[in-house]
Amino acid sequence: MELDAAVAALVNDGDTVALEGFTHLIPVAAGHEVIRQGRRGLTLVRMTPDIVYDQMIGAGCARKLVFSWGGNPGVGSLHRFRDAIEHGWPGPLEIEEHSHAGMANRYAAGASGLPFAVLRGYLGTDLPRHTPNIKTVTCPFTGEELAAVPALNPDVTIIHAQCADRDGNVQMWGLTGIQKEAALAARRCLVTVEEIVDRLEPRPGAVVLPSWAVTAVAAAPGGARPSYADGYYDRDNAAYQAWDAVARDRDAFTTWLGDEVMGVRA
Amino acid sequence: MELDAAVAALVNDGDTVALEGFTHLIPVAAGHEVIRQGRRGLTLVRMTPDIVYDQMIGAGCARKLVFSWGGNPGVGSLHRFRDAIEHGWPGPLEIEEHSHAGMANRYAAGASGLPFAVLRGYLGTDLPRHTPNIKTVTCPFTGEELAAVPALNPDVTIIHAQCADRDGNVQMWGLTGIQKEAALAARRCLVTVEEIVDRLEPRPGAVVLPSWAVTAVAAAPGGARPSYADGYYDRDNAAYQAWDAVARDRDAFTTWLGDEVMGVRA
Amino acid sequence: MSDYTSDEMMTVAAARALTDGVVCFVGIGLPSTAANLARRTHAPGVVMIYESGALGAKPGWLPLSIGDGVLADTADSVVSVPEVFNYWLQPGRIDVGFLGAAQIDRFGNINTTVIGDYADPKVRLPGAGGAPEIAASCGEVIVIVRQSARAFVDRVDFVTSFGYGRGPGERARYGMRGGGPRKVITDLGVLEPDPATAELTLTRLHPGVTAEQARAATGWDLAASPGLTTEPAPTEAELTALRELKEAGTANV
Amino acid sequence: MSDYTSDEMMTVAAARALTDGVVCFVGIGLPSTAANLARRTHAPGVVMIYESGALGAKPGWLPLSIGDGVLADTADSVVSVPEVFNYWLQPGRIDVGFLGAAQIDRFGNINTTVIGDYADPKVRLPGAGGAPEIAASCGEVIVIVRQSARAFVDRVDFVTSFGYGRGPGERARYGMRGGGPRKVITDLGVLEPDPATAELTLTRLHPGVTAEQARAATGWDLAASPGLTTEPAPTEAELTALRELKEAGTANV
Repeated sequence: MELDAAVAALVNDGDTVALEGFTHLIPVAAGHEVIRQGRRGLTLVRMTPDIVYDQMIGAGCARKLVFSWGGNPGVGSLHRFRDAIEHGWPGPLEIEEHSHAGMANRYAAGASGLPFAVLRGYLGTDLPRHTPNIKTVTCPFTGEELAAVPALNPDVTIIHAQCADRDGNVQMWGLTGIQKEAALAARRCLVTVEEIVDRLEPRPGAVVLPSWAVTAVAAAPGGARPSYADGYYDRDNAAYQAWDAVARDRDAFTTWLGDEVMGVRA
Repeated sequence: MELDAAVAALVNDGDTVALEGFTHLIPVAAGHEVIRQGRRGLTLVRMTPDIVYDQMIGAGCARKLVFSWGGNPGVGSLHRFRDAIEHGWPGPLEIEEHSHAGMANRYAAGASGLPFAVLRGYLGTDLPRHTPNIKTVTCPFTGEELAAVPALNPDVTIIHAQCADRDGNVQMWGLTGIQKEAALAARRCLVTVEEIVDRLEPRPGAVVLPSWAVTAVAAAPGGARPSYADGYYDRDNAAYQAWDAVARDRDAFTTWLGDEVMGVRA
Repeated sequence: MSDYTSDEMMTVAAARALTDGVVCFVGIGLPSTAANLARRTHAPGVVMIYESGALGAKPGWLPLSIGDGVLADTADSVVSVPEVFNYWLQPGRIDVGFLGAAQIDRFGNINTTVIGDYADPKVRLPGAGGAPEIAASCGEVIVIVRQSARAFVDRVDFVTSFGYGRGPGERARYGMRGGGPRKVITDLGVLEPDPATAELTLTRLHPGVTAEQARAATGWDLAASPGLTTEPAPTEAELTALRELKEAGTANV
Repeated sequence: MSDYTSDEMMTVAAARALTDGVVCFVGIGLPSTAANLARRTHAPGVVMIYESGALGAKPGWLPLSIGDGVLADTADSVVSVPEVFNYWLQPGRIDVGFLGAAQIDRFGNINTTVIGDYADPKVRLPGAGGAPEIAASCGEVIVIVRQSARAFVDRVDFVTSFGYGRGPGERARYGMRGGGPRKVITDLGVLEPDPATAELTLTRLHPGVTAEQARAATGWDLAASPGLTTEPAPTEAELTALRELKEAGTANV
């Protein structure tokens, strides 16, 4: 399937959308296609929103962000994200904030068809005072009280993988983070890949998603840049550093958006 | 470490002991060493007790069995297990019975340092009426009632793996079942291996347990026979079939025990 | 048309019950034989899930156990046992659960735990394994079991896997995601739940079998469906595929 | 003895705080630099765990991010993110949690969420990441942060990661498994919790730094421990290893 057609078919205004990727295999090309198609009112979900979420927020796609760590790794702040929260530009951004452990367990519960997850989490922190869906549950055996968080089941999860075969079986390797859980927790799942191959070769550390667990696969070579795809290309650390200057200034960002996203085809 | 020394150091009378392995990589040699050392009053835990547990029960090591499926796969009953339950020979055997899903989640909770696990399980079955530690918990978000089972934290877990390096890092591949969870849930963990190697080679589907998560490693070539070790030897299906006749008869079993276990060294 | 055994007829009928492309959670023994036969005949696209962690296994012969190496070697993906149950079975991703039984009752409840009293059993059976959650979570359940008055009882001694309880509506009350037993395939014919009462009724007979034989091999007053038909005999192709599968299995035992 | 910067002194002091063979959950930035330095100097057996899923990573250079490929390529094992937190961090398997901070208060509570009001923040920081559970579950916590009156406050604006709350006994009341902050290492010296009050007190000064300078860079009335000592200056070996590590990092950025 073509990326633009896949995004048009799977992502609707107002959807809860998760683009996952833990530094590695971030579905940047798909995120840019969502911006190009002018989606609005999205609830964006991600453990580690980085520059592609900064871009989607700056472009006005998002109504709400559900996350646990929002920054430009190794560089600093996400200035579009901060501008939205601190000054409501281009519009107000509602946030729902968790810890990584809480988010990871929310995806795992979603993938497991459970309504909630239990963890030793958030102890003594101010997060439960600001995030209403951090609650507690009591162990029916020990009486111990533990943290409970609701399952995450995005309308759409988008991930990027190294390859898929012609039947749509997906293979990724290296740091695969939370992608399997995010994909299995979603109602619809789009996977962009570096390439479509005749046959998936067994590899150390490979995670395979069978075709029947994936809604659509779209070839998007280089689709994770400036993040990296193990076996295909390295992380463009300079691009992450360069993003800081662009994102600090609304006009610079708006120009960048026109030139680098709206002005190009998928 | 030598197998006999490791078992002597780690397994005590009255311990809760899990020898795990889901058809593949069953720690049979270690089980025989436990019999040889005359351990008594053990609570044996395993999802799929098969002939090595039949042997340990027949030899009088066990006071209680915690399990979800007890049979000779593809052959039929475990006659020593049945004789203990049906006629109390060589002694009475208390049982605690779950489903695979319940047992798997009990180990996962144990490995996660949680006191219990939540699942959609046991619905409409008679198991909760006979297994007191199947309870329910209510989702604090949806109000839905789900099954709850307590964490399993064996005093000792024993598993068999293909290899370990000289630092004690363990590598297994193929069907690795519940072994990682069983190992991480235990207070002490013994891993028997086919061989000690200079370096663990990355392999498709390999699971690695770092040395600091394992108490002891003992070389036991062929230690999973008559089950199999992917890459080393195949399953001896004939031996599973032959076991049926031995296990049906107390005298035949007693003779077998003397010849095949008590009469040999680790 | 060559001769065939009633077991072969049962296995062929069970294989036919699988439509191509379905994802099937397969128990060892008769269910595994039938699912593998389906893949070799009319339904090459059947995806077989084994509880040992093999997703999409394509064994070249019949595995003797749920965890034979050939399952991992031929699988699309091998996962841990907790993952099979939590990420794959529990959310309702599996279309068909394929189960055997020691006892089954008029409402499709299955017993694989004990014959007689739990505390003082006449016969101690292996127990639940993955069946309780397979029966609850799969889109539908197909049961394959030899028919006899001892196995087909009014009420099972122990409910290991829930069918329809004591009648319609009970699954919904438990909030079960799966639809429950759709077909019970035996060496005599096929039983299906009555849409109104959820009671298992005779809907098909294998060639040469009479309704009386089926009723005699059933521990309750077995009703025959008005639309009672005859299951076609195994085709040459089906028999050949089944026998090749078994020979390959034996060769590898 | 060659010149060195206060940041270099801070990193060296932090590296020295790691004893050989400990298992360390490493945050990116200063903690990662210090842990990698320790592995290259006195503690080659330090096991580094990164929240991206790399267990026992041995990077040849400083990763810019928590998920750089070099972490997976050199790890003993790569696991999923839920597994890192559930199977490895939560049960208390990790000896040391190594954290940074934007704000830290007199009881070692850490803020990486907001400066000012949560609903209307002066500065919006990245947030919690893995820190709340690292702070709760690791055997002990080491914090590395540059000292200033803005960062070292009487009370943090937001408790992202719990230290000692408002004093002794609070961790126990929460049933936390970990012991909490054992050392706060800055560019001026080292602070440690007073055994009686759990308040951070000055226990070491870096060479050439006075207690007055440290007090001036602290937003509460910083007490100096009676046993106040001076941290030895970086050795040639430590400085060389640190600078090589950074050059290798830059070369790979």
